Amino acid sequence: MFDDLRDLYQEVILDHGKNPRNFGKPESYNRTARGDNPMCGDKINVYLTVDGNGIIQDLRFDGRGCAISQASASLMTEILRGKPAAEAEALFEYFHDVCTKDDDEQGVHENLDEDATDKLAVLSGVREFPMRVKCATLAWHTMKAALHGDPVTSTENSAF
Amino acid sequence: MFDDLRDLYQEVILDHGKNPRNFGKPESYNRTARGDNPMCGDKINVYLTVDGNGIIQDLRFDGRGCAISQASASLMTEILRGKPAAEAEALFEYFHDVCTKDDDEQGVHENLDEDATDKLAVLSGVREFPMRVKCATLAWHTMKAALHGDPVTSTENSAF
Amino acid sequence: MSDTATLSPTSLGNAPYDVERVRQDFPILTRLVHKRKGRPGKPLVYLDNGASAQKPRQVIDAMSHLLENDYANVHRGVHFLSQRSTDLYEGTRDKVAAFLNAPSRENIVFTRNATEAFNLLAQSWGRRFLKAGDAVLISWMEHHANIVPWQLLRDQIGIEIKVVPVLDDGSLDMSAYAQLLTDNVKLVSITHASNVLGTVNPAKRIAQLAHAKGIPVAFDGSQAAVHQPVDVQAIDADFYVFTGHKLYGPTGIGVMYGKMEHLNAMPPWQGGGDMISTVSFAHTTYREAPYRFEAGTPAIVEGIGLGAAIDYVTALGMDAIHAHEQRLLAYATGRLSEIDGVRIIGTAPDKAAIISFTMDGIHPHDIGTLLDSRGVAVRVGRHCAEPLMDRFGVGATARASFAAYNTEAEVDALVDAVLATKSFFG
Amino acid sequence: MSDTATLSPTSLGNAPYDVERVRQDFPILTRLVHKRKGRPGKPLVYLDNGASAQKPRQVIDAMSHLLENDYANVHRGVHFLSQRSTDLYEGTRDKVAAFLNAPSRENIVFTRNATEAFNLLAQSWGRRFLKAGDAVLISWMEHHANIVPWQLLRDQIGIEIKVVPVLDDGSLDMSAYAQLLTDNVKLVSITHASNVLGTVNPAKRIAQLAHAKGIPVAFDGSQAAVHQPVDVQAIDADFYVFTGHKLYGPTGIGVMYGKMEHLNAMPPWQGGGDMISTVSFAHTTYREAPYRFEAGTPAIVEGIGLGAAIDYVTALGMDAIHAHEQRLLAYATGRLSEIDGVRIIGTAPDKAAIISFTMDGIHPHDIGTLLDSRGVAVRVGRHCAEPLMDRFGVGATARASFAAYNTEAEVDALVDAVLATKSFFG
Ligand SMILES: Cc1ncc(COP(=O)(O)O)c(C=O)c1O
Ligand SMILES: Cc1ncc(COP(=O)(O)O)c(C=O)c1O
Repeated sequence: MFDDLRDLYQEVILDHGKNPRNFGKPESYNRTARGDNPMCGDKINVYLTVDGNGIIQDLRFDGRGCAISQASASLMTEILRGKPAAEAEALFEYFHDVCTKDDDEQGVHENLDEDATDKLAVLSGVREFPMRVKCATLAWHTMKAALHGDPVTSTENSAF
Repeated sequence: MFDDLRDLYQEVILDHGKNPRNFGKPESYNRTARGDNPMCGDKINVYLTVDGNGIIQDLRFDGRGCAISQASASLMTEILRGKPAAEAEALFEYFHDVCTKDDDEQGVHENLDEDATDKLAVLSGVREFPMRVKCATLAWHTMKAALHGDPVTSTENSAF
Repeated sequence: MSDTATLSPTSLGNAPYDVERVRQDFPILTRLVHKRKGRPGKPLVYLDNGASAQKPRQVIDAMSHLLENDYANVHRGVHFLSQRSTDLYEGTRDKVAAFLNAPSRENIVFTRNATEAFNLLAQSWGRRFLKAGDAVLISWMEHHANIVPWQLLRDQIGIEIKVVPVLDDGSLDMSAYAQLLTDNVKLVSITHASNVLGTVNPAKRIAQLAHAKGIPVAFDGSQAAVHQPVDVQAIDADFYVFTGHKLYGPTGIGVMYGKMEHLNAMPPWQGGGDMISTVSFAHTTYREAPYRFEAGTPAIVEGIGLGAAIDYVTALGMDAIHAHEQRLLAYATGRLSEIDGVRIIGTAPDKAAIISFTMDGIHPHDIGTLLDSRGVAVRVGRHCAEPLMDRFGVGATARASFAAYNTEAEVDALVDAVLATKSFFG
Repeated sequence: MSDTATLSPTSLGNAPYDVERVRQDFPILTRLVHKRKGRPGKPLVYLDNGASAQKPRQVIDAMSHLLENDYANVHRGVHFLSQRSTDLYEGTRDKVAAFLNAPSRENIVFTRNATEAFNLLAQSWGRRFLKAGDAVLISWMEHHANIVPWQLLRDQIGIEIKVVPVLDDGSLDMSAYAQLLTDNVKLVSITHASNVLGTVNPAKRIAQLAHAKGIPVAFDGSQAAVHQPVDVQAIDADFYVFTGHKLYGPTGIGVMYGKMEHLNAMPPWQGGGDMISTVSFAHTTYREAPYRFEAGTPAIVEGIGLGAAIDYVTALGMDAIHAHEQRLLAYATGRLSEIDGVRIIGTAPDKAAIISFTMDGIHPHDIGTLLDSRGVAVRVGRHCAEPLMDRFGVGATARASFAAYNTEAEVDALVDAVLATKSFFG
């Protein structure tokens, strides 16, 4: 019915979009940020618990968004749980390339958890939909802002 | 050599342009105004002596301008000398039509001195050169401003 | 071809509105979108007219023709082409005046777009006539173009912004409006038609009530002027704004109508060439309205293109366009309402042909992408009307907006795509 | 034709500059002017390029092609055409950045024209960083576009305007410049090339001297950027302005380059859609530069046309255009100088291909009309540089200005017409 969109709306995405994991504001957390996507009016909150060793012990999100942004946020929470903050940022770098560049143009991303990169690959379909890239990256921008202590971020002002 | 311009630059105009009559600031006058044509940077001063009966006893002008505007000013001074102020304004109405409208579109202008209207006819060639109409009317605008007691006028702001 | 006289649309005479003939004037409508390696492409179903309308051949040709035959800079040249471009460009001022039924061509100020018109109004009229504590009364259904310029002015000089609420059906709350016309209100600036709800506000009544208290009224006609005839004298508008690109005209050109008493009292806004009378370093004098507000080389080609657009809609007839669009609106509203889970936002009587809707459990952005993949172009998002989105408790909507060239078959394509979207996510 | 890739000019390769092939790209150049009932018309000799340049087919086609195939509103749409228009429009930002050798696309702000760029600079940068008593240093050879915006600001906040004098040959008085860089000067805003004199000012040196005192420098490149290559980083310009229609591009689009440190520190100027991040009645936040300065629907078609114009001149080579025009300038200067009674105003070394002149006893307006009757289009008047006219003691001049498509034969036509004018009034 929507053959052209098979790559964008993969089953995993539809599933996470409809049933986002780790959704809702947790009782406690020590880092948080809000992300705005003014293009569509979406707002998302990311709540992180980072321990003394810089490990992300818990992360959750709430807010509203399209299937892509909800699924991306949901997948992110699954992937980053238990990972060091530095690795979270490295994964975002990788994910950015996945969303915006063809396979042969992507940078070198070494020492990344293969499970994580495999999971992220399902979102690579947005590459063909430049207007939707920010939907996919909103949660990640927000996660990064939270790690850096910025209370609010907006994808409007980012290049991707 | 300039066949297309025969109507615009008639001999009378070239003559008045080169040897403007009544040129120069008079010793005495009781009405004056400056006219600007910002389009070409021309400035003209008109000096009037109007007597108690509203008759224009004397009028002179100075300033610089193109052949058309100098000739028009010069002709104007010849035509209006000795005429009542009201007739001067009526002649301007007539002249406006001559400069901007085809013969069959011109308004009704009654009781005008035929000598005057004949003389003004030599300027009717500007009709074909809309960008030059303001050159022809500058002196008349300025004369009218002087009669009305406005110290400065500008053709830029007039519709013709 | 040395003349631009042949700009009338495929003539319709007094025959019933023949949308197929209208469509032939719009080259883009035969386009297949999403055509690539091996994919045949989808016929374009363009329902994003509220964002910008497509252009008829008459407008495209007027611009090309000008550039190939008659182009030069305007106003200051004595040479042939400059004269020719000036005549054509200034000719549009007459056409706009006639289009809005303005008393004279001097009422018409050209701007880049509607947005610039409101910035001009706020900065020139506003700075001269408003002071701290004065209020500008806008409405909850304004486009950002009629909100943010007043906020900038608020930050600069301390005015207040008051907001007329919107009823649940999308109508302006007229009794609240009457009450909000308090003594400190010095300007009413309200949209004639909402780009989200389609609501057409009672402009004449709005002006009457304000004028009774001596308050001038500015209308944002960006949406109204493209859907129905406008008569600024009948409304008794003090200012009336619209934007060329939504009226089948070029980008880069907009219009602010103003009553002469206002325009003549307003200081210049931008400075530069063409708006001055004389310049010296000590003292500069300015031209009269409307030229005082048009600094620098104008959007010449765009102005002339707008003239062609006005010729075009005038020949079709704004009444005929309105009637055609109303038929589409009724049909589309009926069909979409039948779909379970579709919610139409904005159901005021006599609204313009704009339908905003949401779908249960499906985000407008996803709707937009799915519809687009079938060639159906709608707008999704906040439509530059964020406060209104908040008012209706939605983050965003999908919006289908209709133009002179849309058809019932296109409504069917929209409805089919909405149904398919629903089952895709269902 | 579904792609706009074929926009390069009639290819010249490394061959010597072939002006006849360049001329073939400009449809208007084959036009006969003053053609009417029974008169055959005169071939157009277009020497009014300083006012506005003609457009190559590549630019005209880029605009028509867009409107026939790819047009929609930009930035906010998820649908195919919106995406396509956005890519093309934003692509021009990259092209402009490359054209000026700007460090990034974010340095490029789109405006309506050069005039608007200076108004933006004065109102946004000026209001934030200048206070009463601060001075802006301009020059005696400025176009009104770089005078009046500062006068408006002076009237608003009480700044001072200082003016660098011009030497008799039309050069900027650089020693006066150095002395005028006093402590209260907070901005230098000077033209890179004079539209009347042709003088090309030593931009790099101007910037160096100002920067040594910590003063930023804005250049008006409206004339310079069309006659020679410009490198904003080599000059070290803080701001650099040009206007599309003089660069063989559309009307309605101009450019302000700014260093990021400045752009990021400047408040928005106009408010509306597209420049905001979030809007509520209480509080609105703005996007980053350059988008913060671009309110409302941009001049989409014009932006894309400008991109095509930049592609065009880049393919010809700004160096090659410069060399060609310099040959014409030398030839025309030589021939006009031989005519008794002709006075050329502006004889600075290395000037751009612009010749202003007067004729003894003949008013420039009459020159303009006589030349025009022979098909020769020049500008006559004050060229929006009234103070400069006063400086040289002339009310007006006639000006011939050359472009990539002008020829020696056209110089001959100009000279013949000047001679004929002389004997007509002789
Ligand atoms: C040196 C200079 N600056 C500024 C301008 C103004 O350009 P625009 O009218 O396109 O704003 C011009 C052209 O008229 C010019 O020659
Ligand atoms: C009601 C309304 N006002 C103003 C605007 C702004 O128009 P523009 O972006 O052309 O300035 C729009 C369109 O976006 C609109 O729909």
